[in-house]
Amino acid sequence: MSEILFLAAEAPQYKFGFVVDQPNAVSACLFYLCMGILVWVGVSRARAGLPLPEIKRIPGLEAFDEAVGRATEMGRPVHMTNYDEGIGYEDTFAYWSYMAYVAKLCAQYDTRLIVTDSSYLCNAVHQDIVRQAYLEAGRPDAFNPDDIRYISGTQFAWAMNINGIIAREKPAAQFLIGYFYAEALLIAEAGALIESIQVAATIATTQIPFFIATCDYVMIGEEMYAGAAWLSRDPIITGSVVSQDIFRIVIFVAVILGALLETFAPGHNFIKTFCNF
Amino acid sequence: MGWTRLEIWIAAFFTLAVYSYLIKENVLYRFAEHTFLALAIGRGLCLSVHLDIIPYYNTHIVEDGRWWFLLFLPLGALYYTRSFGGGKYGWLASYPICLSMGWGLGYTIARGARSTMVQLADTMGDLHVFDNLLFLLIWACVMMYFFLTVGKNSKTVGTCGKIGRYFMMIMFGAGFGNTIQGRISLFLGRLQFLLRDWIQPMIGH
Amino acid sequence: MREFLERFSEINPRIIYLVMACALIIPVLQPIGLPIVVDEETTKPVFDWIENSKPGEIVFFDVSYGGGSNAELSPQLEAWFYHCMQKGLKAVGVAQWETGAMIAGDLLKKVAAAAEADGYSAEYGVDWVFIGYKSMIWREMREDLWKTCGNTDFYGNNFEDLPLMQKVRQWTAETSKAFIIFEAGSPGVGTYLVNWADCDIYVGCVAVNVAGNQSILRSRQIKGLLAGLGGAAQYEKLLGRPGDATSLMDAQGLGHAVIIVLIVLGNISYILKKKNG
Amino acid sequence: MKREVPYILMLIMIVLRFAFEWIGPLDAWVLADGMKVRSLISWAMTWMGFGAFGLGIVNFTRVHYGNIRHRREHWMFSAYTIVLAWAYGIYGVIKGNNDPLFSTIFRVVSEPLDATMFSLLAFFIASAAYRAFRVKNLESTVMMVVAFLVMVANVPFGEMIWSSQSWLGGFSGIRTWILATPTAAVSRAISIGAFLGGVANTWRVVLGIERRHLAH
Repeated sequence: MSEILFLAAEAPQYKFGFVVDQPNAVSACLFYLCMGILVWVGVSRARAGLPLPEIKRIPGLEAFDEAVGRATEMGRPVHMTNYDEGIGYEDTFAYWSYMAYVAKLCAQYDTRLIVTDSSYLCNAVHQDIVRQAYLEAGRPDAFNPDDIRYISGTQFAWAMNINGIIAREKPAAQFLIGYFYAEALLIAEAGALIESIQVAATIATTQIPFFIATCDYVMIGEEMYAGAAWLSRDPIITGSVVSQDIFRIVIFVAVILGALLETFAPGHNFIKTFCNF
Repeated sequence: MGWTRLEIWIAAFFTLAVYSYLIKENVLYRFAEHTFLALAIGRGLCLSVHLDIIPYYNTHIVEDGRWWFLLFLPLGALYYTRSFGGGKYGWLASYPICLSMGWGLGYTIARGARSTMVQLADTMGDLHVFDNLLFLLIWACVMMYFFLTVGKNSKTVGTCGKIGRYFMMIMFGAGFGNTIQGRISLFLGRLQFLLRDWIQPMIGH
Repeated sequence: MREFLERFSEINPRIIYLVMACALIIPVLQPIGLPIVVDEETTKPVFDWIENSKPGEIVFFDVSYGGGSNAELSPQLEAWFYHCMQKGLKAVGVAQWETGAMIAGDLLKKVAAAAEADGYSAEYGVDWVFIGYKSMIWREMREDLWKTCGNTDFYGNNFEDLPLMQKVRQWTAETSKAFIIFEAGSPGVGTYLVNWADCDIYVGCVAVNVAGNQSILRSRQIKGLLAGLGGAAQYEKLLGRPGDATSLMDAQGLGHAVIIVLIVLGNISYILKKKNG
Repeated sequence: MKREVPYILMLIMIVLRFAFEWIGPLDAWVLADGMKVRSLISWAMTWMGFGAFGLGIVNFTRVHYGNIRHRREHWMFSAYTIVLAWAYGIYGVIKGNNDPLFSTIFRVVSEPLDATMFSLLAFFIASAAYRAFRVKNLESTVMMVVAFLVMVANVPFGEMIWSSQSWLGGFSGIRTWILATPTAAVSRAISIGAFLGGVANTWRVVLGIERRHLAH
């Protein structure tokens, strides 16, 4: 295989005469293209207000209002963070939807919102999102840009500072949304120690168990995207969540058919052949 | 590695300063926290010069004579407009963002799905093997848990989704149980340092 | 007793920390020597790969971890690298993590010295080379390793002066059919799954990533897996050279025992309380 | 103009990269000096990234300067942080990352702090396990039982209780099976969901539907 790749100049052996000869090269690309069409259709329908399948309500969403409400009662701040954030990451886009919602709640209830960042580019966006929320609530002067903090991109320097902030500021509610690595438990347990209400949402499968152990509400995997669609009511996210779901069903059916073919007609499993092409 | 006593004492001080957090957040922890933060940021500055800019300046510009690479520097500097200038010129940063994102996305579209395709193909195993059958069933149940639009009112999908949730709990339990080993190892690493390098020479074994 | 158990569910976490610390410190001071069992599906294939390689074959390794995972992955690297030197393989190392390069840079020298003391050839530049972290574009390494790495290794030597590097201008399946990644997170094995799918990939990972890596082990995208400190201890056992990992497994045992006891007591307390209403 | 030009540039880059990755002859296109054309563009992007040099520390300084100016709680620490960060950074830039003092500070202060912070998890995981694993409902019970099995299998005394030579391969046999079958199946299903999210997001950006990252 790799020999062919390396000696490509001498002996070109391309699929269809021009596609690089690597496994899955064609199927992976078609997969992407199909999904692209679906997303486009889904989002344009959502924008035009055409009917789309309704998304199932995700348990845990009511916790946002509840947690911010409790923080207001106790007069303590709300803390929101995401470690692996970046401009253009899908988790970060979803995180922004949650942030807009939480910032709106905080602005309405006059509760302090602390946002901590690991990326300075995102920090600039977060400033805008929170400022906008305060503006919409009619109290732009209540917005404090110092509370939207850039910390550091270094994992444990970040975690250490966040743990310090949690212990000092004692937020009554914490929202841990996005992608996390090992620092997830550090932050969530620090929050549990000061008995704050915690809501977590992540697709990082390795960290979900720790969130389940320490947080009051956990949105698992794709529920994070669906939750973002629910809270923001944004046609863009809604449309794309619906198209994701349609594609999931296609995959679901295809894999089950493929497995049946593999069992009862091995050698004629065109689905598997396609996947590997 | 040749640590001096002073170095060991400093490292031990910072180690214990972090552990003091377990009792209560305190001034030692705060000191360690800010030291770590400052050093991480300062180091980032140094590494970007000495691991990125200087080596590539030598190979690309000096050796290969591709001086036009330098023209991309001001383009990257546009990132600064995002953080400065009161948001007035922030749109200029979309140039570097769009260029680098585009280059990354092209790669994702061409290659991103490959690993998933391998996994999908693997899921279609021969169902005569019991493990394969079980694997497929569990996979299907968990997939059904994530059906967000279709089958909201269907009992079958609901039940399968619920079963899928229990299987997820199996995974989370296994993940949790397996991780404990790793986390203890981390502490053991520090313990070895404290006991072997710091305390042992003090009591003279 | 009953009263103690009933109140146990509200125990202060600091007491848990104290008990845990004691349980881990004591066996480190006074090892017990509990038995170690080799896992046939994960550890054994990695050992067999090196064991069945011919002397002179080139193997790559990647050090993708930081100070935090040092305790778990360094014993793995140590055992594996010693094994390579023992079998006369030529090892070439890179690092995706800058801190990993620093750790491995010292460690490899130490292990090579130990291997030489045991009568195996482990000369730098001839038997092994450590390139270290170069903030390289990984994708480009396949074609031109030298240029991508700026022609210098971790210790500042020029590639021209290293006899082994003359054979390693590209990193393709021709140069080296198989390689191992010691990974603690991201970037890690993902870099290679896409670009080096034609090679045999082995992984040594921290315990937390084991569950995630099982999926790619099952689909044969990776061929073997060293799982955390336990994996290192098993490798040391196969190699017949007990090291740090073997001695620390006792503390592991006691630490786990404490957690198990805590869970059991917590549950008894919970049930008693529930009965009493 | 503010919107369209960057977007069109992005589309061009996407098409270019896609072509280079997907079309064989383009993938193999090499310049006279042996440099691949694709590599050339990659390097240009890397150079562009170098242009943002120092943005991290500058932003960091701004945040902590804010603390000092408003005399917020612990502002002294912010002052200390700024001074230390710049001193360490500039010293490193001048002397190089292999300078003995520079790397010693890293080895003696940063590295132990990093490892120690990480190792706090040994304690946190114990208290989290203690709190979470209760027989509250079927779900948490399932999670607890599995965690229990895996924990026992991971340590030597599991082997002493139920040997891997005996029926079902003992605890370690069960652990291996749990990890290889249910765990792998679940993680594959969840990761497909996450992957679909990624694909949808890619297209939102490519089709110009998603623009929040451009802050317009």
